[in-house]
Amino acid sequence: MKHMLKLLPFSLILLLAGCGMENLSALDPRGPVAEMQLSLIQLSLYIMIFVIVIVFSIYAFVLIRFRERPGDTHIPKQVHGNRTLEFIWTTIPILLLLLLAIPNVMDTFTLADTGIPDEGVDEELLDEDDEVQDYVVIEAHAHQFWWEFVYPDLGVNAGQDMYIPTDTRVIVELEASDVIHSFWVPALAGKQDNVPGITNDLWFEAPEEGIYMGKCTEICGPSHWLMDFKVVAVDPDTFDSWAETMAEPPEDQLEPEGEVAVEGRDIFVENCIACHAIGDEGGNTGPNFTNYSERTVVAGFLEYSDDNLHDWIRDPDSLKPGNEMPGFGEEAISDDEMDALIEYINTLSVLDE
Amino acid sequence: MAHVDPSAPLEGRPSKETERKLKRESRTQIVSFVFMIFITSTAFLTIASDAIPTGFAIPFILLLAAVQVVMQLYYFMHMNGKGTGWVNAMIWSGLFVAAMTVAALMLLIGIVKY
Amino acid sequence: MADNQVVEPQVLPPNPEKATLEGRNKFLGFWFFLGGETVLFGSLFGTYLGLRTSTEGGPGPSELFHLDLVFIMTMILLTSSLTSVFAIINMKRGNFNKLLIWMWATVALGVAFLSFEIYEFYDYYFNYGLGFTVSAFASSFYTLVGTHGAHVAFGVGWITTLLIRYRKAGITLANAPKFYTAVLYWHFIDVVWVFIFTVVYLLGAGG
Amino acid sequence: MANSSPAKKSVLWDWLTTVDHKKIGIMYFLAGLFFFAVAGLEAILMRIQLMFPEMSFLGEQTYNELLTMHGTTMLFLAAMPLFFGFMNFVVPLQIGARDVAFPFINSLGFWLFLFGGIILNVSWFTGGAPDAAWTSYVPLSSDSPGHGVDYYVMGLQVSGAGTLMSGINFLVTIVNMRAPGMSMMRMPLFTWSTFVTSMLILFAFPALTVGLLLLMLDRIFGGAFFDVAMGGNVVIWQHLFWIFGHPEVYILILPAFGIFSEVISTFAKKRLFGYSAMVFATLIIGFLGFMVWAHHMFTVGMGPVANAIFAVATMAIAVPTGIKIFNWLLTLWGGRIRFTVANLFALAFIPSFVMGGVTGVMLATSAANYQFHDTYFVVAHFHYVIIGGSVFGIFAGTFYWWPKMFGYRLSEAWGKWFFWLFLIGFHMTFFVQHFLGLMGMPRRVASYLDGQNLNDLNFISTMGAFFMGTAFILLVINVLISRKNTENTDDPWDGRTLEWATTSPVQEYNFAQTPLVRDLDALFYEKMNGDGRMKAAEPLGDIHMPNGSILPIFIALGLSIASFGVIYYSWPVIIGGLVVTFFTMMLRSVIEDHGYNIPVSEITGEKGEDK
Repeated sequence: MKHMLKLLPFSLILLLAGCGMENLSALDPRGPVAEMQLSLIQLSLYIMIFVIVIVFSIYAFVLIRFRERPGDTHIPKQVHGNRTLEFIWTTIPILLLLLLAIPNVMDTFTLADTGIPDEGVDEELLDEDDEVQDYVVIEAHAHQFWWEFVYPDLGVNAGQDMYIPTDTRVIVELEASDVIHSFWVPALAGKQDNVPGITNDLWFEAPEEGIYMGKCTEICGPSHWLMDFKVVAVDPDTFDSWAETMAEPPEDQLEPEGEVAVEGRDIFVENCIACHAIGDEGGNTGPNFTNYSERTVVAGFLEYSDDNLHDWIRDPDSLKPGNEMPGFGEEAISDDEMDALIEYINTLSVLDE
Repeated sequence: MAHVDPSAPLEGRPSKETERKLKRESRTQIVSFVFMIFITSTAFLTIASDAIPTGFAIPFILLLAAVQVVMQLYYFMHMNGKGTGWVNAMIWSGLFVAAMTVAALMLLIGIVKY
Repeated sequence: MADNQVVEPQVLPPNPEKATLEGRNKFLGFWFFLGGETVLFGSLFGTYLGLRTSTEGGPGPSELFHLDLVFIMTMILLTSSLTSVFAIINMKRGNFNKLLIWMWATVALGVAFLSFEIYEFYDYYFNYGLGFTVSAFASSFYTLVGTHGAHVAFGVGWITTLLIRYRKAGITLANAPKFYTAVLYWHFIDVVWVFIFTVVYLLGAGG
Repeated sequence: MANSSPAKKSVLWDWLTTVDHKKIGIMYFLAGLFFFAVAGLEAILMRIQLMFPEMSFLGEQTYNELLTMHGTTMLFLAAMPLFFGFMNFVVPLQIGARDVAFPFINSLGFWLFLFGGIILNVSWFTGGAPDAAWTSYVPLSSDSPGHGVDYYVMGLQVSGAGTLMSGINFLVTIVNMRAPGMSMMRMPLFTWSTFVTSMLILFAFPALTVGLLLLMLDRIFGGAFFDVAMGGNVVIWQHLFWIFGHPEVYILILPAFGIFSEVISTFAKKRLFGYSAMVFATLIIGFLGFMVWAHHMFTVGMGPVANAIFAVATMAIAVPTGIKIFNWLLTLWGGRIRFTVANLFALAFIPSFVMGGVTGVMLATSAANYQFHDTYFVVAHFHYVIIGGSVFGIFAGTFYWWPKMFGYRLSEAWGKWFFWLFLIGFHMTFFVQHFLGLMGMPRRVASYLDGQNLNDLNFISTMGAFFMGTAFILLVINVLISRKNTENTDDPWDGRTLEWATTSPVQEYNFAQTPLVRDLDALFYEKMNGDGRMKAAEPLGDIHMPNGSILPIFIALGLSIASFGVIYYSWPVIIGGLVVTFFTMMLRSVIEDHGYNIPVSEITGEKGEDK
């Protein structure tokens, strides 16, 4: 019996060589943690391919050699078993599994150790000069269906886009405000769950600048599939200035220039700021807006454009069912006011470009 | 198997041997009962009198509870009788799964990471 | 029992509850069921132990539990275990009347236990404000102890039904397994209570 | 055929009141097949939605309901009942028994399962099915609006009670009712796997019962178990669910292992290689099944020690599973292999299941699991084991035992079309999903955005699903058109075990005389060393059989009414339903029913006709 399955392990290797979208795929790691995990995946895959090859060869041989031929009516010998064989195929798998279990246990502990236990900083994070290596702690609060990133040491609250410095250990503390979510940036690190009532953590590093895609992987309601976020890795200097401006937004954000923008600001203050803070002004029921215009997407998934912003504000529930934001019809914000509001929102940025 | 009407009352007396066995059994059972009362009271007093330190009291009363349960199972419920191999297997498996469950729900609910 | 047949001394089967295949099936099946019940109560115990400190400002174990009351309840249940054992011994002796008497005694003790438990819940609810919805501790406490209480209530109902149904039947091959399994169930309830007494009440009050 | 019940009743009444394990088995099987079709349809609807990115074929809410109901229905209402059908029908025959240990409870178990399944599916028509996935993680499920999750809770509670009863029934049947000479170590592997499966049911289902109870108390009675604001803890649900849920996976796969052992040994015409190792491996898998549940929770934050321990324990399961695979291969080795449809499924199972098994080991590596968890990789893995294992097992069993159960043989030609189409569709659907997962597609997403390189593989996957759907239609056609193949149904495959020593369809009392078992593969032993017929272990005599009863339906009905009372929070309905149930139970206890006897004359009369 010719079985297409026999080809599978080979196609597996070919496909593993590289596929998926850049900065999204776990098969194309962009940081040490994801690399560690991919190498563990590869190790397990090689061991498993070894097993598959053996099983499939015996299988193919047996099916070809011992199939019933026309006219054959002999009764095969009724074998009871074979101690030696049974011993072999009990011990060899145990050895193979040990080969996988040992590095796995080591990696599990490495990944669980963020480097900052309760008191002070772990030795490993100290370089030769006994100076504390850089690290940044970020709290990731998951909400239905968006992400809030709080930088407790820097006084920054950011929505949806998680800015991190390159070559710095990022320690993420995971919390959830409603249901269980899960924080996953495949190209940088495997996931951990955001569980209400408990705090989990994970760490990763991004050596290269870039925008890495992140996703929620625990079903959290109708718009689970739209709960994407981004990890934006920038060089440490840019990060510092970003954080500074985020903590204390420039004056012109709340006092913008230009008539239309001022009108937009007024509408924003009237309708939006109760949920969407700018700097530390306003509420945190929705994502922080301090750097809104630097987003590449609206609501986590729509291309950033005035039209999409308009549609979103008018009727968020049709675009992302089950989310908390109320719609603003024409009776609340007229079309003209909406243009002003959007123009104002478009001015909200913190990085000078 | 002879067809006996299962709803007919059984008549007669137990054999001499059964009689002896039953007498022995009821003696053991009274002794175990007294013993269980004693154990329960000990556990009660261990906690009620504040004299004994908690660090000792907790494992001690848990041990007493375990002893008492084993006595119930073996002397009252006859789990040591003939032909109870499968019964033992199932009850101990059940206790094993229950113990795993209790341990998991006490230790692994995310509050403290192990 | 008919008096006119005493003339011929017959020998009773040593274990009338296991004299038929049906009886043996019942015996084994019921034991297996108790194995499953062990896991059921294990899960409830685990839930309680996981949540027992989560009183969220509501009343907690140390203010609630009156050990003296619970001690009396424990004694009642232990004694009922003994009476049910006597009932079975009399069943094997062929003494149907004593079987009935000891079983009724078991039922009476069960009812007494339930009354105490109802009083206890009443007390917690009205005098201490421990409603089911007050905290995770309250929910898990009522669920664990209440599930046990429901088992006692079911046991009382079951044995009472048996006693009324067979009040004149004598010991038969058909009803011996029924009495026997009911008593097994009763012992199991007692076993569970021993753990509740220790883990919930003693540890709660002293731990 | 003369029906020997004391008074003739209509066919419908006969089936509603039956306590005959064979009829109950057939009802389990047909109900399971119906739910299998329903859940399959749900799967196809979901695959259509995922065929292209950002499709709006189904709304997000509907999609979530479909994915919840697909999983729940497949596991609880399709796969398990289909296996229960085989177990009920075959196990008493394989051990040479006249009936199961508790015919009444057996019937009650079936009706509870069926009513539970109906409760669950009624939710479609009352404002929305459950939408929190088959795992129903709190607080998503405890906060889910509407009554969907309430239906989930009560439906599973009712059908779970039925499953537990059936489990105990199988255990006692196997321990107490074996024919003379049938020692535990002469039991066919399917009986063994039924035994171990039943043990798993016995110890796993109570955890689910408690979990569902807590969820019910939280949702309907204001409990605070999972309410973080009140001090509750949401991880408790996950533990209770998986303490049940992981053994549940083995409940689904072990019976399939049993079926493959029977089928492979029959069609290779060889005794099962390493029988005692196979039994031992089954027991070990059952045991380990209870120690590894937390590998579903690696990312939930238990800590590295717990993760490492559960990872290693999980890997250990690969060893007994490997032993089984090699034993099957060595059973085939040196045999004379016939490629019947039943055997094709068994043979296709080996590579498919090995694929699912190795991804299982990959998932068990906890550090790598952080990448795999809750992605399509997991979806691919468990479909490989559940379809490549359980469903192939069900289909192998269907073709193998169909003549015994229904008195006619399914067409081999149509069966082969069905097999190949299903096999290709299955690999097409699920193989690519491994990659989708690692390429960044989380599971349980109602759609995916364009431009993430996920489009092609999703399209392939959907095409595969269509293949499988078409294949299933071929099976239904096969069932309908093959009904004239009624010749050679007593022992069409040259069987080895006791069920093939009976007539097809099987007499009400199974065996006129209880057979005497002289070796493993009792019938084959007689074919080789005797006259090809079982020796009798008892003289011909009257046969005692239990009476049918309508009471099980009323017990189940009462509980269903009470369930609706809970769902809509109406105390009168709850109490009314419970009164019906408890009153019927009391009736059962009070009315002594000692069954009836079939006289020898009737048995010999029929025997003379048949042989």
